[in-house]
Amino acid sequence: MWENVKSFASEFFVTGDPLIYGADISIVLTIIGIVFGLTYFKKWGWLWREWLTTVDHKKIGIMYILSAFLMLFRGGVDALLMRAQLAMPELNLLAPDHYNQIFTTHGVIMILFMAMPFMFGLFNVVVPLQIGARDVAYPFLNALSFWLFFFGAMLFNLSFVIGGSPDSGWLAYPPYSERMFNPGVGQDFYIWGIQISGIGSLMTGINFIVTILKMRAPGMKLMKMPMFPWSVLSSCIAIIFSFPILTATLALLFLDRYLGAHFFTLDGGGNPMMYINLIWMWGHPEVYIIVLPAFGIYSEIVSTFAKKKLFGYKSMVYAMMIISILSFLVWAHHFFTMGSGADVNAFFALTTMLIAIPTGVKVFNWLFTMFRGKITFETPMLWTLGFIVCFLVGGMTGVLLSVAPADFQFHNSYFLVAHFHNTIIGGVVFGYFAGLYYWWPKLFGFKLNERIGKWAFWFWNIGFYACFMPQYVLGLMGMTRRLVTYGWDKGWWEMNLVSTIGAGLMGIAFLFQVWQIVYSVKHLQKDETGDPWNGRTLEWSIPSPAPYYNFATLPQVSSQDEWWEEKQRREREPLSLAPPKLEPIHMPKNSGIPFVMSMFWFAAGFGFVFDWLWLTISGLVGVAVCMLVHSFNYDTDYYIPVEDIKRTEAAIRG
Amino acid sequence: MTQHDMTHPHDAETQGSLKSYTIGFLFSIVLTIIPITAVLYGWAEGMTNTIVLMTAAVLQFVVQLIYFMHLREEKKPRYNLVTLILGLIILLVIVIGSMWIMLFNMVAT
Amino acid sequence: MAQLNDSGHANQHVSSSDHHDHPDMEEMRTFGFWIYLMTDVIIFGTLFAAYIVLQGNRNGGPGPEELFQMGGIIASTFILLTSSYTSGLAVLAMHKGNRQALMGWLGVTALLGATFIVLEVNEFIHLVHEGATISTSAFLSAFFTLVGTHGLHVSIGLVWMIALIIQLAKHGITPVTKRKVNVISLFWHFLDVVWIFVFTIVYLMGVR
Amino acid sequence: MKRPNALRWFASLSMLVLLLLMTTGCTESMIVLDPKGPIAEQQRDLMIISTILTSLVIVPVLILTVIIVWRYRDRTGRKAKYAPDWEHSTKLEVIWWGIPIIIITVLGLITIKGTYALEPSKPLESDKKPLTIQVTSLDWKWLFQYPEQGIATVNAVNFPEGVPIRFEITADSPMNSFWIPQLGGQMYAMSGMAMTLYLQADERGEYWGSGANFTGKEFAKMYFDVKSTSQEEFDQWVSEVKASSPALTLEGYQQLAEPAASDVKTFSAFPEGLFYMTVTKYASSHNHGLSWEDIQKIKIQE
Repeated sequence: MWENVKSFASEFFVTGDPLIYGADISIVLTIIGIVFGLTYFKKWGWLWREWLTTVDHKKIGIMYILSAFLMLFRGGVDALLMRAQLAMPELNLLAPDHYNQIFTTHGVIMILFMAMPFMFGLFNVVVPLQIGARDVAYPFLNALSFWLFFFGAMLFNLSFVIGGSPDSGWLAYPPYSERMFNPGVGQDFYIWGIQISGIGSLMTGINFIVTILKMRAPGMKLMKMPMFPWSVLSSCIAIIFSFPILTATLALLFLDRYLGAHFFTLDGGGNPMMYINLIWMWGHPEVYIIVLPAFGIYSEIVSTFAKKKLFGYKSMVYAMMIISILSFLVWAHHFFTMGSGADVNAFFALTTMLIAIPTGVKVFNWLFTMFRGKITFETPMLWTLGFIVCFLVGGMTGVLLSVAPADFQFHNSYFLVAHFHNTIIGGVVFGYFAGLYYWWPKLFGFKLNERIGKWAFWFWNIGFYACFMPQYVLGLMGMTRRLVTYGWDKGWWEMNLVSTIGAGLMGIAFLFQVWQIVYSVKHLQKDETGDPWNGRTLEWSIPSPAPYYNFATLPQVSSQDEWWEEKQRREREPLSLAPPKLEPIHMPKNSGIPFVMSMFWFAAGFGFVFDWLWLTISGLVGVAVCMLVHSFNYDTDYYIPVEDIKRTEAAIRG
Repeated sequence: MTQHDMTHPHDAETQGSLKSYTIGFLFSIVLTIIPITAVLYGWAEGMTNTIVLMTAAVLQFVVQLIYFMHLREEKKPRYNLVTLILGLIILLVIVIGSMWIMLFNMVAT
Repeated sequence: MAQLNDSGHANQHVSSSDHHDHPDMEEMRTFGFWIYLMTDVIIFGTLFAAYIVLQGNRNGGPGPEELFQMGGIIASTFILLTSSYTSGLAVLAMHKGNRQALMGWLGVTALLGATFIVLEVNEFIHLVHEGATISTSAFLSAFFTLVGTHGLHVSIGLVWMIALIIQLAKHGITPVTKRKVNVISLFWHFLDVVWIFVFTIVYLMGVR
Repeated sequence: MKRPNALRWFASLSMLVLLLLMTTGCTESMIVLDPKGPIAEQQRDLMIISTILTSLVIVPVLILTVIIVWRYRDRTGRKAKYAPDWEHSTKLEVIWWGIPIIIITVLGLITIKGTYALEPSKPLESDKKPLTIQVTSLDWKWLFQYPEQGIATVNAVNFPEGVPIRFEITADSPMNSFWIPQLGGQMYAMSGMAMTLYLQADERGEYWGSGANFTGKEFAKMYFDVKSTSQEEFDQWVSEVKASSPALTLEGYQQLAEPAASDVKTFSAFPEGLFYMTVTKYASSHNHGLSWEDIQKIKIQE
């Protein structure tokens, strides 16, 4: 009996590596700490009522961003471990197996469990406030999306301590990811972690499309909408059409592994190339999904800190929509070397280059928004400027990569690695940081310390260039990606060392950011105005942090920069109006179903991973029961009486 | 939770009458029988066959859209139609793109 | 498949106790469901693409000509077509405010749907007896997945329809149940359209 | 207002460093830019042309960014104009839709031409008869077979200079990518199919190649030596291998295919049709390599 338990445990838990034991201990300690803290301060009820069951878009947004930061930490540690291993030739810090797992989890976590939730967090916090709505179109679904993401991410991360991590790269190319070469459970964790959170992403996409199209404040025509909701709309369009491809493709891979189907296997007539074809049909739109909202954020910030209207509004809108659709027509540039023939390669090289046109237009428009402006350099603006420079370089190398015959030389080399980090860090991460710094006061009611923020900014930037510019060179030296180590004879070590130092600087930059938050909480600078940046759009017209119903009375919109215009109107003729008449506000009720249902999904996913049929079936039955319970519940919303609104408003406005 | 984009309140339901549903039903029956007989009696070969079958299927899709899903009666702005068109474009990109890349273009020997 | 559970469900979720001041809330939910249907179109599109690309890879196993028994398939096609019509009739009855007829037609639709599923399960059992399973060849993997995913959608639609009939019995025709009926009839028409393409591309072109 | 200043310095500095790296110290080890064959040379030229073309936009824009940020920063007593409502200019917008369109058109035309010219399976123009080398990616080593010479090697490939080499590439392992940076771009090595890649070395020399697509544990050891020699030296090498090396048997191949890294090896012979067997091992269940039309033809014949 005891022997059985022991052998099960040694298979079930990941063993043998001191790094992992260390992580195990810290995870257990953290969990004990959290449980103890919650019990000691009697906060369980608070946690359940205020957070786990909430359908408030702002709280959901905060939870998304918090998870994104945790995942940024884990993905960042992965990155630092990889860079440490590559700092010098022939190092043995990480064994090949471990290294392979780390680059896989780094990629998956950074794209799917860091960038995506960070982006959804900003969607949630900002979009309803900017379009003058009291919540998203489907608040219940929104909570469900978050918890599905959260439990999907947890399932994926669980592979670190239980069963073993996936090791076949962030897109898990078969046949290497098939059972034939990869019999462990890591790959199944990958499939189900992504699958469960992917369902959440898809629902968020639907939710925000409907929110933006149907819930704008009275008078806000589409063409009077701020740029960020436009970018969210274009991103969500790409989400709803690309994520189903991911779901289907991963399902096929799963059928291969679980039921012995032959979609992508070597034997039985399977065709691994089909997977590569399908996964990139999702994979390419995916990178535009995460970068488009960043473009929206830059647009907001540039015009706020140049104190000037956004230049070329219509061009910007068209450019984003074109990018969103065009992103579906370029996928084959990820496998020019698969031998699809000159026709295919020429076509996809051309469509790829076409994307450079609308992207270039956007950069020009940002520049000319600053032109004849009055620019100040608070942290959000610094990140935006950092982005413009960085993204120009990344965009340029992107065009170089799109030249199909030249790509035969760039493909899978460090040139490519440098390029996509250049666009994803320089474009996406910088953008989300800019957005977070910009909207932080609105979220929490206080500003972040600018001085430490600037330190963080410079460390990020210098670290970034030091890390990735050498990688372009390494690519031209013939270094391919996913190498666990390399020899002295190749002459790669100087560049690798510089790159590692750069990665270290970015790690320090992250610490600065954590310190910045801690410091700002300690030395609280409350934002009394609700409009700390002299903003232009509706979210700045309400107090910080926003009350749970957002707007006591819904704004009437007549212009694209409604709040800016309103402030000028008030300057011309000081406000003498009586306070607007309040009406009861219709709000959704909290619900525990999203949390519970996502737990059941988690259980079902775990059952699939370990092939425990009883757990899978109970999980799926639980999911079905949750859905039926919810369907039969007709009591899902309530009205806030006018008295409550008055009291809340008086309390906030002081 | 209030919505404002709609200028005037109206019911979510689409209309349709017994007549339109029945016409739609008859159309779809006919459009199913044609390809079945075409295949069972071997009217056409190769490409012609494919064209006949696909035309019947697409026509039937249109019939369902118009007579059953009442797509024509949607009020402006016609977001349903726009999302449908976008969806169909992406669908065609996926299917035709896969066929083009996977079936017609192999450098291999 | 998983999307169906959630999004499909999602659109029948929240409901207001009173609606006089939010006349377009239910329409908004119907629109969300329409977008969900578009995402489902893409899922099926991916499965169709996989089927078309892999259908030639038989691994020395049987092909469509040997496997498909067109009699049953044609019967189930007409059954599904009819159920699409009856679900339309249910919506008509709803507009007339006739709850009994509405529930009756929904019941007929569900019954036809159940017959379709029984026929499909029968076909699958027959195929497995012939030795044609999901792991026989890429062609059969793609076949079972495509047809099975459609069948799964129909089955979930059935459960949903029964739940809806119970809710109609409980609450009568309200804006909420009205929207739910509209949404499920959309879903049902959609499944009919998908089946037409399955029937054409998999079966008719297969045996040809 | 020191920050924008610093930003500007920082930006120009990093560009300068990059430029220096590109032009000076590292060129020798930047082997992709130091081609030794016609394919790699044309690919290098394409890289340079596209870099110049894109720089035509990027460099002025970077300069413009610095100027605008500097000139329109907020400070007391500034002379630059402030126009908070200036938000549209058709003329300007036409210009910046236009410039990228023109550049992309030019680059697009060059790319299309290059794509057809550098199609990997297109034979190279040469008066010499191409030498066929069959390449198999194994876990985690490369097997080279010389069907005309009847010899085989592991992790080393030799061929005469100035002769077009016709690589036929397959895999008996997860998908890999065959790459000799100084001779030309990559081609995926995939099971069940044989890809064709023409390369040629114009000079004698020793280069190296690698696998560029991740295949598992010992992936980092999948390098191979590439040696281009004179025809005589090559012939001599072939006869040496024939005389002194063991033969590769079928069992030997199966042992070789076991997952492990390997040293350089040479074989005086290999089993008849080994490469074809490797390719068709899985292809019997596929239609890889057959076009859609071919399949239709076969169907009709049946």
